[in-house]
Amino acid sequence: MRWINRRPSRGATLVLHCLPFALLIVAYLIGSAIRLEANPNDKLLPSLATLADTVNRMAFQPDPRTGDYLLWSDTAASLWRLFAGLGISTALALVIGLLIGLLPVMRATLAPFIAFVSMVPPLALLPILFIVMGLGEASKIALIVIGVAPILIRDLSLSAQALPREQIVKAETLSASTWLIGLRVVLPQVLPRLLTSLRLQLGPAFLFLIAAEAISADSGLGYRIFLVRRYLSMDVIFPYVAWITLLAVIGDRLIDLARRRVFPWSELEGAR
Amino acid sequence: MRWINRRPSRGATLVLHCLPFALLIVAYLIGSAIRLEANPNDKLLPSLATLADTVNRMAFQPDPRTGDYLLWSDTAASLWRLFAGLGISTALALVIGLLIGLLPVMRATLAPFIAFVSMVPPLALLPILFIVMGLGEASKIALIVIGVAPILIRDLSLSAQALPREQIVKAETLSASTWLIGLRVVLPQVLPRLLTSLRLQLGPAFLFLIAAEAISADSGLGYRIFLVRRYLSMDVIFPYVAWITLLAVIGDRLIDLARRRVFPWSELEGAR
Amino acid sequence: EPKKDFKVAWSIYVGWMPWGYAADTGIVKKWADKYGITIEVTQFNDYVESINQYTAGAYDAVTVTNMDALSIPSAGGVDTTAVIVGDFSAGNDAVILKDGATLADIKGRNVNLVEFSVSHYLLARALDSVGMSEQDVKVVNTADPDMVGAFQTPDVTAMVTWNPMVSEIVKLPGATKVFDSSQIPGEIIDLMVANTQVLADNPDFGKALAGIWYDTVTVMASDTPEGAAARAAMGAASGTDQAGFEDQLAATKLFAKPADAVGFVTSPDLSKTMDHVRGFLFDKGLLGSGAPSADVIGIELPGGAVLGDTGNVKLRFSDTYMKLAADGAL
Amino acid sequence: MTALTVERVWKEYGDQIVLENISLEVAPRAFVALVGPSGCGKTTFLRMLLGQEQPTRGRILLDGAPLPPEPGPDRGVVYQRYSVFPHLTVLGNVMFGPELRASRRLGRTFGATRRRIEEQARTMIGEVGLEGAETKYPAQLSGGMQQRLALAQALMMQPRVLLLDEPFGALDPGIRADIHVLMKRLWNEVPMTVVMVTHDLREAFSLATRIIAFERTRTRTEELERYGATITKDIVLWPPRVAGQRTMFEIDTLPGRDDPALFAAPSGTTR
Amino acid sequence: MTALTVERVWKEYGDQIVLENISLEVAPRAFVALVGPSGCGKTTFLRMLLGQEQPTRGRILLDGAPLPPEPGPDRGVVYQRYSVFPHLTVLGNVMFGPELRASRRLGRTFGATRRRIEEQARTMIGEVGLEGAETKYPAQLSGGMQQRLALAQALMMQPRVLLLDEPFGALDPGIRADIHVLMKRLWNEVPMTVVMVTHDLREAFSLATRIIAFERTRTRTEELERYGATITKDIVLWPPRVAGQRTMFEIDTLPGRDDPALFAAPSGTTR
Ligand SMILES: Nc1ncnc2c1ncn2[C@@H]1O[C@H](COP(=O)(O)OP(=O)(O)OP(=O)(O)O)[C@@H](O)[C@H]1O
Ligand SMILES: Nc1ncnc2c1ncn2[C@@H]1O[C@H](COP(=O)(O)OP(=O)(O)OP(=O)(O)O)[C@@H](O)[C@H]1O
Ligand SMILES: [Mg+2]
Ligand SMILES: [Mg+2]
Repeated sequence: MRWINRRPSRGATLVLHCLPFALLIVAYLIGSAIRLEANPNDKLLPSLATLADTVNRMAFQPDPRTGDYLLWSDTAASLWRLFAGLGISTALALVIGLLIGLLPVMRATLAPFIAFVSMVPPLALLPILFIVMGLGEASKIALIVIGVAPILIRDLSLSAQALPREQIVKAETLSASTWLIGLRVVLPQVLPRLLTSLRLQLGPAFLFLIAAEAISADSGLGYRIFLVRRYLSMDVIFPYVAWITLLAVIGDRLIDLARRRVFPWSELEGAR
Repeated sequence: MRWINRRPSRGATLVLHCLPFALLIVAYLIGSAIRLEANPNDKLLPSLATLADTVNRMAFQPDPRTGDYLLWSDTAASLWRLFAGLGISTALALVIGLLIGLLPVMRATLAPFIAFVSMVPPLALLPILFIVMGLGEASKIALIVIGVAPILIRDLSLSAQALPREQIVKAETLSASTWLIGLRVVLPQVLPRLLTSLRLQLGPAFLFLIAAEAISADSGLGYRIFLVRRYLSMDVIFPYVAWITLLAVIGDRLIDLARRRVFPWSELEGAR
Repeated sequence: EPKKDFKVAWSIYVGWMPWGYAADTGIVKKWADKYGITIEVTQFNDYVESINQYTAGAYDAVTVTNMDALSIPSAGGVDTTAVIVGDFSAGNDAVILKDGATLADIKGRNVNLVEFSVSHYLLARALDSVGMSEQDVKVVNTADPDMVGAFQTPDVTAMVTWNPMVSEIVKLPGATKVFDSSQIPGEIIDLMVANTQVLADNPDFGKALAGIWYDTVTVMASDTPEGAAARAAMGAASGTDQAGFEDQLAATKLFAKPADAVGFVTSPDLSKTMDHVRGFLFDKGLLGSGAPSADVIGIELPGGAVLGDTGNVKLRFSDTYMKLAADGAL
Repeated sequence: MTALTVERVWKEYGDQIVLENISLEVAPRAFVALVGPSGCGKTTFLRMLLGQEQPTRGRILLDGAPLPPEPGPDRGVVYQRYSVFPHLTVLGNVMFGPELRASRRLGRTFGATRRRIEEQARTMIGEVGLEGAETKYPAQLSGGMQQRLALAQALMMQPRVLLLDEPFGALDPGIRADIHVLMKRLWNEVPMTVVMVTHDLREAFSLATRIIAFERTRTRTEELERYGATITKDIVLWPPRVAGQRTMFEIDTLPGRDDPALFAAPSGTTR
Repeated sequence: MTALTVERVWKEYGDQIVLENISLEVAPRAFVALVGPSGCGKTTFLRMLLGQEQPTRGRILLDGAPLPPEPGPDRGVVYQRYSVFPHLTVLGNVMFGPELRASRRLGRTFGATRRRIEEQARTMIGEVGLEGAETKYPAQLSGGMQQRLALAQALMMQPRVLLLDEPFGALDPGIRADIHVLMKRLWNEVPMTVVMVTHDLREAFSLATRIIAFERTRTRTEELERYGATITKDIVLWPPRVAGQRTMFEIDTLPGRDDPALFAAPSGTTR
């Protein structure tokens, strides 16, 4: 039988799913054991015991200096920024993306500019951003917005434009004004697509968040990672990276779940 | 007439295209004038004259230390890394993405792992990367690969899976083996899509390049930006950022042109 | 075990620019050839990354401050020897206030600095000098390349950083330098350190490093056209020009003569300085999360005296190679 | 009085002349079938009637007044596909037009207005035979049901002119026969003029009161761009069908409706 | 000898029984039309003949040997859509099968082999009436031309069995008539057995030698899952058509081919 037609059984699929993760863990353990043998104080690949110890300290012991549980206070700070950044980006994308997608005049005005802006490397403009927005939360949120919003706007305006012209004409024959077409025909149909774009932007959003927190912060996941990087505390960095990845995966799943719940018809559409 | 039906004329479109760019420039000039009046030594928003001066120095005067024309040597160094990184990512995406898209066994093994890896924030793993890959070009290229390849792989495997099952069956009735299906049916049809994904990853690739060059390099666009950032030399940073943006836009156009030239049928497909 | 190929990392800072210049102008090659070895010199833009790479074993030697040498490689179990004491900061690190004339005005403010760096140490010493402690301010971690931009934002009112940022910031309207490292002379020391084991197995490597260094600083410190050219080149490499570079140099006590450096490390002040430093690091939990006291890591001083645990000596100040240079025995 | 007047209309896209000097008078409550080979400009003509495109020369009058330059609620349309909104249920689709008309701010109605519209919509859904599917989304309906839905949606606005662009082209023959019966009934009951584009001559003959054929008269390659299509046939069906009246001669519900003699049209006009 | 034998085949998807106890013998060079309401399992049956799906119970034999468990070059297929490769030109599509067969490493041939295949392909392209379109891509062809291309592509492999799944469902009536003539000619000339799924009874009657209807006999909602479709009709056409022979009674090129009496099948099978 051709390989293309060979489907692993249920059990085999599960085993195959886990295989690369298992290999990764084994490789880590071996690497760690080798390095720790050479230097018992080695910090690059800490042992499982050290990792467990650190996780316990960060997540379940109050920090002696501030009394906070560091992992949770960092997570709270970062997630707040992330939500704010993504929320603002989404709102911007909805307004600007719909305007571009809907109105030829706005399209002529904004589309080339947005295409240009989406190519600007945001990290290089950080100094300006800090001076304009200050060093507080605003500039961190702004970095996420600058990094994420142009992509979302472009995606949204493209998917608004991709709606069959016939639907718009049809709505006009049903007495819709431009406003009503935007509100009742285009908006509801691009929302599911917006959620999908948002999922794809979760990774970049975390990236910008970490970059912003590395510049100036007093809490946050990125702050902690860059702070402890000063003394190569990989026993903190590894759990934090794993935690960020887990958060991103959970966010991804939640957004997809929300899309399927709130827009059941978008699933049907895909199933056809 | 509804706004949705109003189309600006040719000339008006051109004017509208330029409008936001013009506004941006004017805003800059005003801001610059105000700041320079308050403090003639202000470095944040240098005057046009200073900018022109710097561009001239960076691009057309040999650096006294090395005899290089800095802008060009930086560009050459960065583009080389970018090409290498994107090239390796593309090659990986082709091999792994096709395997995942084509073979159920590989899909079971790699798809969840790639989904997980694509959520890991690459910047947080920089120290490991530098230690494993050394500080030469390898680690900078590797950062681009780590940031870009998972997305490309996922995109490619999804578009391979999106090919109608009927085509695969049809190829089997035409005596194709798994290998020939991959080579002659799936590969040529996902290549145009790969080029499109690649375009979308140009921005992120530049981002990772800059981040890598910020850590250790002795030339490159990102290196220069981070070097002069300590002095807030915006007269260098602004032209460099504009130049990077321009390079990204040109790259974007070139890839799209290549797609249309090499895969003329992919255009027809879209036009239907 | 003895080996022939060595890797040295340095990062962009006024006191370490000679390393880049030496690599560019062939001084490194000259000395390496002399001892029949090869030395690869790598420039880092990111100081912390260079130390991390050294700590992880990717490099044999690295440029680092006395404090970071103790908190990063030594606390990470890498036995480290200071081969060359290049300079100490005499004004390169500073506390700068906006709208404040004296250090006492810092009370209650947010202070932007790189946490756990020498800036943090400088702040602790500064506060100490006016009877305050870190409880009286709030520290906000801020990346060093962005200090100049950050200072211009309204919510930043106090900052601790180093050159070249300090010289840029003091030019800004409203900025006042209220404390700098010249007030704690000799406490912030810029070193070239190497892995003790590597050094023990390959003394030639240490000799080559010393040879390179003093060859280069001799040119650089000389008041000749070659000296000026060297300073201009170093200025350009660090992103400024000759004048800017000489400004920074003025705030640096460079040991251009090996004998001065030997004198500095063998003076009893070093022990006092390191005691301050380890106290600070222990306070911040940077000597290891389970460290019972500041004594966990032993610091060996020239002559063999040890500060702290003699069974766990991980940082050694050595005058061996500088002495050889002073004696012209390289 | 004439419902639709087309006066010497030309349509060009850039250099290409698509329609050439079309003049036409359509009586109120007529059912015009528009046939012609692919690419001859049938859809373009319909688009001009809809107001989606403007004639290059000439003008179109509706009940004597010039046609507004954009689509509006007086002219309904049903396309071959994309005719209903995928994000609205069947009920939502049918209520959509009246709701938009009633609420210019939100496009949604509440309370009594909503109940009234919903009642009308349910009646209309019954008319087209979709009762029971009110809460389904279009993707859950078969092609035939979707086109019924599109008809119901368009009819809710009580358009003066209903424009159909190959509305049943994508349907299976069995379903198509059902929907023809429905279409005929609706045309009899609702006061409107219908213009329908079709590729299927049989359909044209079984539904329309008048059949108009567009065709290019010059088909040499070098002439294709320079000359557009014109009306080559204009057949008024005999015995005449009149909306609202059942004639004795009404043939299409009889078993013999597919008598081949009736649709032995000259070859070439069916594609 | 029997070309296709289906022995007590059941097909279930999870709990749902789709096909129930199908047994069938198809003679070599027969042209079987498979009709039945939507969702009754016609495509599923075809997929099993193709080897794309396996029967849950029972077995299928081809010339007495069990069917290989995956599609292969002895069975060709033409779908309603997706039947040709969009990235290959017409010539490329037709040459594709022989090229794959000739070159197992690259899937491309050169020199003499290539010339031989190209020549065969051009002949086949001529057969199906696509000469002149050799360098076009499928997206540049009309639906009818694409289906001709799909036929040509499948026939190049000289399959023993040709499976067609509503191959002409998406075509305009005029084009469909043309392609029926072509299909009939090819079936006469190429030694193969044809199984065609169709919704269109007229098509079934005008092409096939034998018509098989699938239907669910129990249609109460609670029974739908538990009982699958079976063969409810098996009509051998009279006068018999035999491949390669023209009978006196050959009716379908005569004008009377659409005589309604012939296809007044019981309602319900065309849905
Ligand atoms: N927006 C446009 N720009 C340029 N040419 C167009 C445009 N719309 C249609 N055409 C051209 O006008 C001609 C008529 O097209 P139209 O769609 O009206 O034909 P049709 O009779 O509806 O064909 P079909 O039966 O295939 O639907 C075609 O040659 C087409 O290429
Ligand atoms: N892969 C599958 N998994 C589960 N159920 C399936 C699958 N494929 C088909 N079915 C079910 O099997 C039944 C028969 O489907 P099939 O496509 O064979 O019908 P059909 O007769 O070809 O219908 P149509 O005329 O609409 O093409 C349907 O109820 C369908 O939902
Ligand atoms: Mg049309
Ligand atoms: Mg089917």
